[in-house]
Amino acid sequence: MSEWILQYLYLPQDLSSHGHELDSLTGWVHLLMLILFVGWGAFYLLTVFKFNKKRNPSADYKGVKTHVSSYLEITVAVIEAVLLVGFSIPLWADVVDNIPEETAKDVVPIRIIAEQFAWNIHYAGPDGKFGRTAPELVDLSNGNPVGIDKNDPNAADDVTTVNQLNVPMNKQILVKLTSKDVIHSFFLPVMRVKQDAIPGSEFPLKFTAVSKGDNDGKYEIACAQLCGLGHYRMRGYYNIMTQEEFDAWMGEQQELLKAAGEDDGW
Amino acid sequence: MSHSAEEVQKHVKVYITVFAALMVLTGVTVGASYLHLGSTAMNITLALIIAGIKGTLVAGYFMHLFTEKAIINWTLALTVVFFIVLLLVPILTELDTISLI
Amino acid sequence: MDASVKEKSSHDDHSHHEEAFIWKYVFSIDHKVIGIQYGVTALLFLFFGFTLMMLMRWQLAYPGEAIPVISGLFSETTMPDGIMLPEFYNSLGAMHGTIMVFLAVVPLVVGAFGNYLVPLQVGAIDMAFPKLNMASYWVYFVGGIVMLVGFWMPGGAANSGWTSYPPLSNIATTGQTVWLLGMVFLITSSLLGSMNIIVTIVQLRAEGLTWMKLPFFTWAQLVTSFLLLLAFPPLEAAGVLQLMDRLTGSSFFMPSGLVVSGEVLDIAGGGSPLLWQHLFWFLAHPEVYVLILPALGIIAEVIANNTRKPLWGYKSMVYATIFLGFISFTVWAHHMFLTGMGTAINAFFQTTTMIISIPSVIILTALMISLWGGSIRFNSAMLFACAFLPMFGIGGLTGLPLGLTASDIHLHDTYYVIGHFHYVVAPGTIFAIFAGIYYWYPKVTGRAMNEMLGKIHFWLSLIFINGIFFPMFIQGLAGVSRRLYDGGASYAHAQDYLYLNEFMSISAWLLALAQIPFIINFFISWKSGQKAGDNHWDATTLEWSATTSPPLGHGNFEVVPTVYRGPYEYSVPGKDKDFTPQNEA
Amino acid sequence: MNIPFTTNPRPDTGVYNAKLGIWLFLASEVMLFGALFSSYILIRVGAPEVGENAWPLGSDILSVPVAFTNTMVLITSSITMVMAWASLAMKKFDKYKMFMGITIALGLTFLVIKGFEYNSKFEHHLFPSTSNFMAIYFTITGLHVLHVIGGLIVNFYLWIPGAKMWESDPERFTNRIEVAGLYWHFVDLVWIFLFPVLYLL
Ligand code: HEA
Ligand code: HEA
Ligand code: CUA
Ligand SMILES: [Cu+2]
Repeated sequence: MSEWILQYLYLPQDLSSHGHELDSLTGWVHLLMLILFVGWGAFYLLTVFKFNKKRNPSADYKGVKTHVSSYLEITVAVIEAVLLVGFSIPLWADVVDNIPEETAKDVVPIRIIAEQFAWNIHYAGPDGKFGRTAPELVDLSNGNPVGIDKNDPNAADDVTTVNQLNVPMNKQILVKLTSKDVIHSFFLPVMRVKQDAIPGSEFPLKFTAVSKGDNDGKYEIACAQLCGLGHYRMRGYYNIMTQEEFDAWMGEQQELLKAAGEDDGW
Repeated sequence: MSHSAEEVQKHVKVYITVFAALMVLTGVTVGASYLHLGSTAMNITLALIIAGIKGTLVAGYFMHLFTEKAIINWTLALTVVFFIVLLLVPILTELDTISLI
Repeated sequence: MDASVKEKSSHDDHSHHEEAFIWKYVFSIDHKVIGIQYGVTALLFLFFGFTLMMLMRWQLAYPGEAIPVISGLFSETTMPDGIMLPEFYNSLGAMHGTIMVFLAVVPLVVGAFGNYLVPLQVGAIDMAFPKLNMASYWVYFVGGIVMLVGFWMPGGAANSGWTSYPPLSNIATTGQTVWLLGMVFLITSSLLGSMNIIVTIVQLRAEGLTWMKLPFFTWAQLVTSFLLLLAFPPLEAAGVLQLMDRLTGSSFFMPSGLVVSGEVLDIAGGGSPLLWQHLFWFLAHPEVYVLILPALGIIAEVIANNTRKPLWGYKSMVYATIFLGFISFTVWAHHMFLTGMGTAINAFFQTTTMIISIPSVIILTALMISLWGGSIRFNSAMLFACAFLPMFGIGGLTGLPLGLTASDIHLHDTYYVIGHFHYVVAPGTIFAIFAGIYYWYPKVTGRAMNEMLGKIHFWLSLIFINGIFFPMFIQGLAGVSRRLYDGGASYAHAQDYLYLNEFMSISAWLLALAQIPFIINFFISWKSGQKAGDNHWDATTLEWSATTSPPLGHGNFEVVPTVYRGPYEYSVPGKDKDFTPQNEA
Repeated sequence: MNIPFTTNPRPDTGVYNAKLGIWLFLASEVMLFGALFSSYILIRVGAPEVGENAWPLGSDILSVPVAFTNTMVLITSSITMVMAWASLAMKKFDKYKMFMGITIALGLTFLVIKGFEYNSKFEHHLFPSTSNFMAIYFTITGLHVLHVIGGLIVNFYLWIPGAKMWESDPERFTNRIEVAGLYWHFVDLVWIFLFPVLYLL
């Protein structure tokens, strides 16, 4: 049933491992809404048709005498309780709990630092460890948008990109999300992921892409929270890759880093 | 409240006692803050308990809440409930986040 | 304190000589005049808020194209060559939301309807504190002016959304400071007004008017006033804190280490951006019930009167309303599900959110069942009331997927939310306001509005308003974010749904045209409408049966009424009239 | 026609209008200060344990003796306020004048002391922008000071110009003093909590 109604709900394609469950909740709720609306609507139309002044010149003081409506109300409450306890609460717990360790096997940790109006993406690199960052070190002109401390040994293989998020398929991605300036909201429609990026805090976020979808893995990051005059164009690109493609890309980045390192010797 | 002169006369005695108690308690608050009760939380609790007692005295006697009509006490009870919600939930939220720092 | 200083009744000092114009119509302390002042001012703001939105809809339908005809009206800093700048779009959005909520709808449903009708419905000669009542209007008026002044500030009016989330609002242009000042005035005004309404209902009820004989409208006003009284102060506190941040450089809402445009901000830091959100929504969720409860009250009156039968389940409606008011203080964080909440808090807030939908269902069901067995007169007021039910139904039902966190993840901050709440406020509350205007117009002016124009107004409004808001659900489900200056044009995932933008905008402009019959009707009928008797609709509540139309200048009633029965004694078996007024012995 | 129950209580509720009014007003004030206390807690709980943003001990920065004195002043003004009302209830107008006069004087004393206190903070370059502690200190005490000023204006009105009412309508005048007193005690009550929270902890 929930599958049936989902066809009519215009949701974007779902390419994530967890999105299916969220969508099915969306489907069930909309089904409930539809039934309530159609049921009540039918009663309503019947009433306004039947009881207009012409057809029914004198009103009935008592009106409806049964208590069917109370049972109906109780039913609505019970269904809501089921959706809540059976779906929504466990699904949410699944989304926010069991955040994997950054260093765990098969986890790709990525830091994402939002700013007006771009997504800065910070990969830990092959060592799986993030270098130290500090706000004073942010230097836009020198290609250091996230303020990496280049003296930190962990930082040597760290890769940063702007507005380009590449992820391997079928690996759990662990995003650590924060913001430099104001509140943004990290939104990947096809991943069923949305989380506010709040300056001063860092929030974990996990998802796994299971398919490249109809658009060969090329999708968008949207900003969902008003963040200033450029909010509407704070768009990033999101690229789902196979593991090989991802490794190849990461390798390329490491080469570039080495080349740059030899140039200016940091 | 009906305030016949004799009754008020009686109240005045109460007011003066309460006043004395408030003065003493103010001293106690300051004194207590120099005690080291092990943790800041303990100190805060103690200070708030004393302030609570003082507040109750002011509200109960000076503001006549102890003898006030039901309607006013109910209004305040309602307010207190919302006040507690207001105080508690930001704290709980702070404690239950998924943040990493 | 101010209460007792200002309460002095004026009726005795003024009753023997003609009052000067200024005391009678400008600084009046008569609740009816104040009600009308509130009403007219707020309708003008409603119109203004609507105008702002029509400008936005141009930009959404035709992003980046110059606006025709009126482009000359705007300055270089807002719409150079008629092309809207993003800053200006954001200002329009923030001001549309603020004006609609705080300057139009609340003043209409509480300031105008509440002020005018509550004393009449409870059989009182005026509000409990007439001077405070006047002060409340004028503070509102000043607040409104202050808000408007924002448009002339360098950088334009506030542009951080009506929610004004920091840090964005902290670093925003001066318009934000003006917005905050305006809010402080508006909050103060609401506080004064709500105190007055509560005291009036509790203290000045006519003899015999016990709690369960109060008209439902008055009940709704009572609960609403408690919401205003207790929920507004936290926003006032938040406003003060944000003013401190903006004016004295404190950092209540600013965490350490902010980097804006590549520069580290020179502030103490250590604050919390979420603190604002908590304080804001602590107000703003009860606030949405402030928008809807009086509307439900209006609808209940109109339905009872036009079905010619008592409301079905009056008592359960009253209890549901009280419960709704109570629980509305515990759901606020459902606007903040994605700010990083843990499981416990999250479970709490989604549970309360589901709980709060039950009393709404009860009220709606009761209203709908009230229709059954009636002898329904479909006049303009009743048409709007009838349309309200399914429209509020759509708005309320779409609140459910938003209230469940798992489905809110995808829907939060998309057009789905915009669709949800506009269904409850526009074809919901605004329709209720229209119903109320058509219904009580004869009482206020002594003349009825034209039914023909009213029906045209109704049918056109119903069609076009759905044309605006229904497509929003489609866009929202597809993932189109709200508050986008280009309506989503730069996002690939929005491309398939962009054609809806034009459709919605055209509906919005047609909706504007549909208001012309109403505006004409409103002004023409004042002087030349059909004359109405004291009890134009054969109603039972005190404002109709115990007063004249328009009500007496002084003291409202010729004889202060005594109440003998419940509010909706229509079609009582065995009576020859189909209505039995509350004050009939 | 006059509005009923301005002087005498309504039988079924037992209160007169202004009394219910002022209590509703105070209820909203509870929420106002409650929100500020709540902000204080949230920011304090969120502050780091150590480092430059750590929460300071109030008594290291603020002067406890000064605040202690001020607490005493305000508590005393509360008792004189209630005595002013009691005097009227006993029909002793002269005593009312005296007690109200003292109340106002004490209120002014509070403001003067507070003024010196603020001034010494500014001299030490302590501003709201210095730290969150200073910010919340200035905000809450500033708002409290505004409340004191408001109360003083009302009290002054009732002391001199408004006291004429004693001749025309003594009952109602007594009620007014009661209402003004309720407000004044509330301002005192807020301070009773402010003092330990800001100065001692
Ligand atoms: C009048 C205003 C109003 C009302 C009444 C409501 C009512 C409800 N709202 Fe809404 N809401 C807003 C105004 C309102 N809301 C606004 C302004 C916002 C956005 C603010 C912003 O971000 O800018 C918002 C946002 C909002 C959110 C946040 C979404 C997000 O940002 O992600 C949520 C989430 O829980 C929510 C939930 C609900 C719920 C569960 C109800 C429930 O109370 C609804 C209960 C009602 C029903 C369940 C309907 C019952 C009736 C029937 C079933 C009858 C059917 C009838 C016929 C067919 C005749 N609302
Ligand atoms: C009560 C609240 C209220 C009301 C009634 C409305 C009414 C309308 N709103 Fe608004 N809106 C908000 C509150 C409201 N809105 C809020 C809070 C936001 C969020 C802002 C933010 O993001 O920060 C918002 C945002 C918002 C957006 C999204 C902007 C964005 O995200 O970028 C849009 C887009 O179409 C919109 C459209 C409309 C339309 C078409 C109406 C129409 O329904 C208007 C209908 C109006 C009438 C029918 C009035 C007719 C009356 C008269 C003409 C008066 C006659 C005068 C006399 C007789 C004197 N609104
Ligand atoms: Cu970033 Cu919107
Ligand atoms: Cu809400």
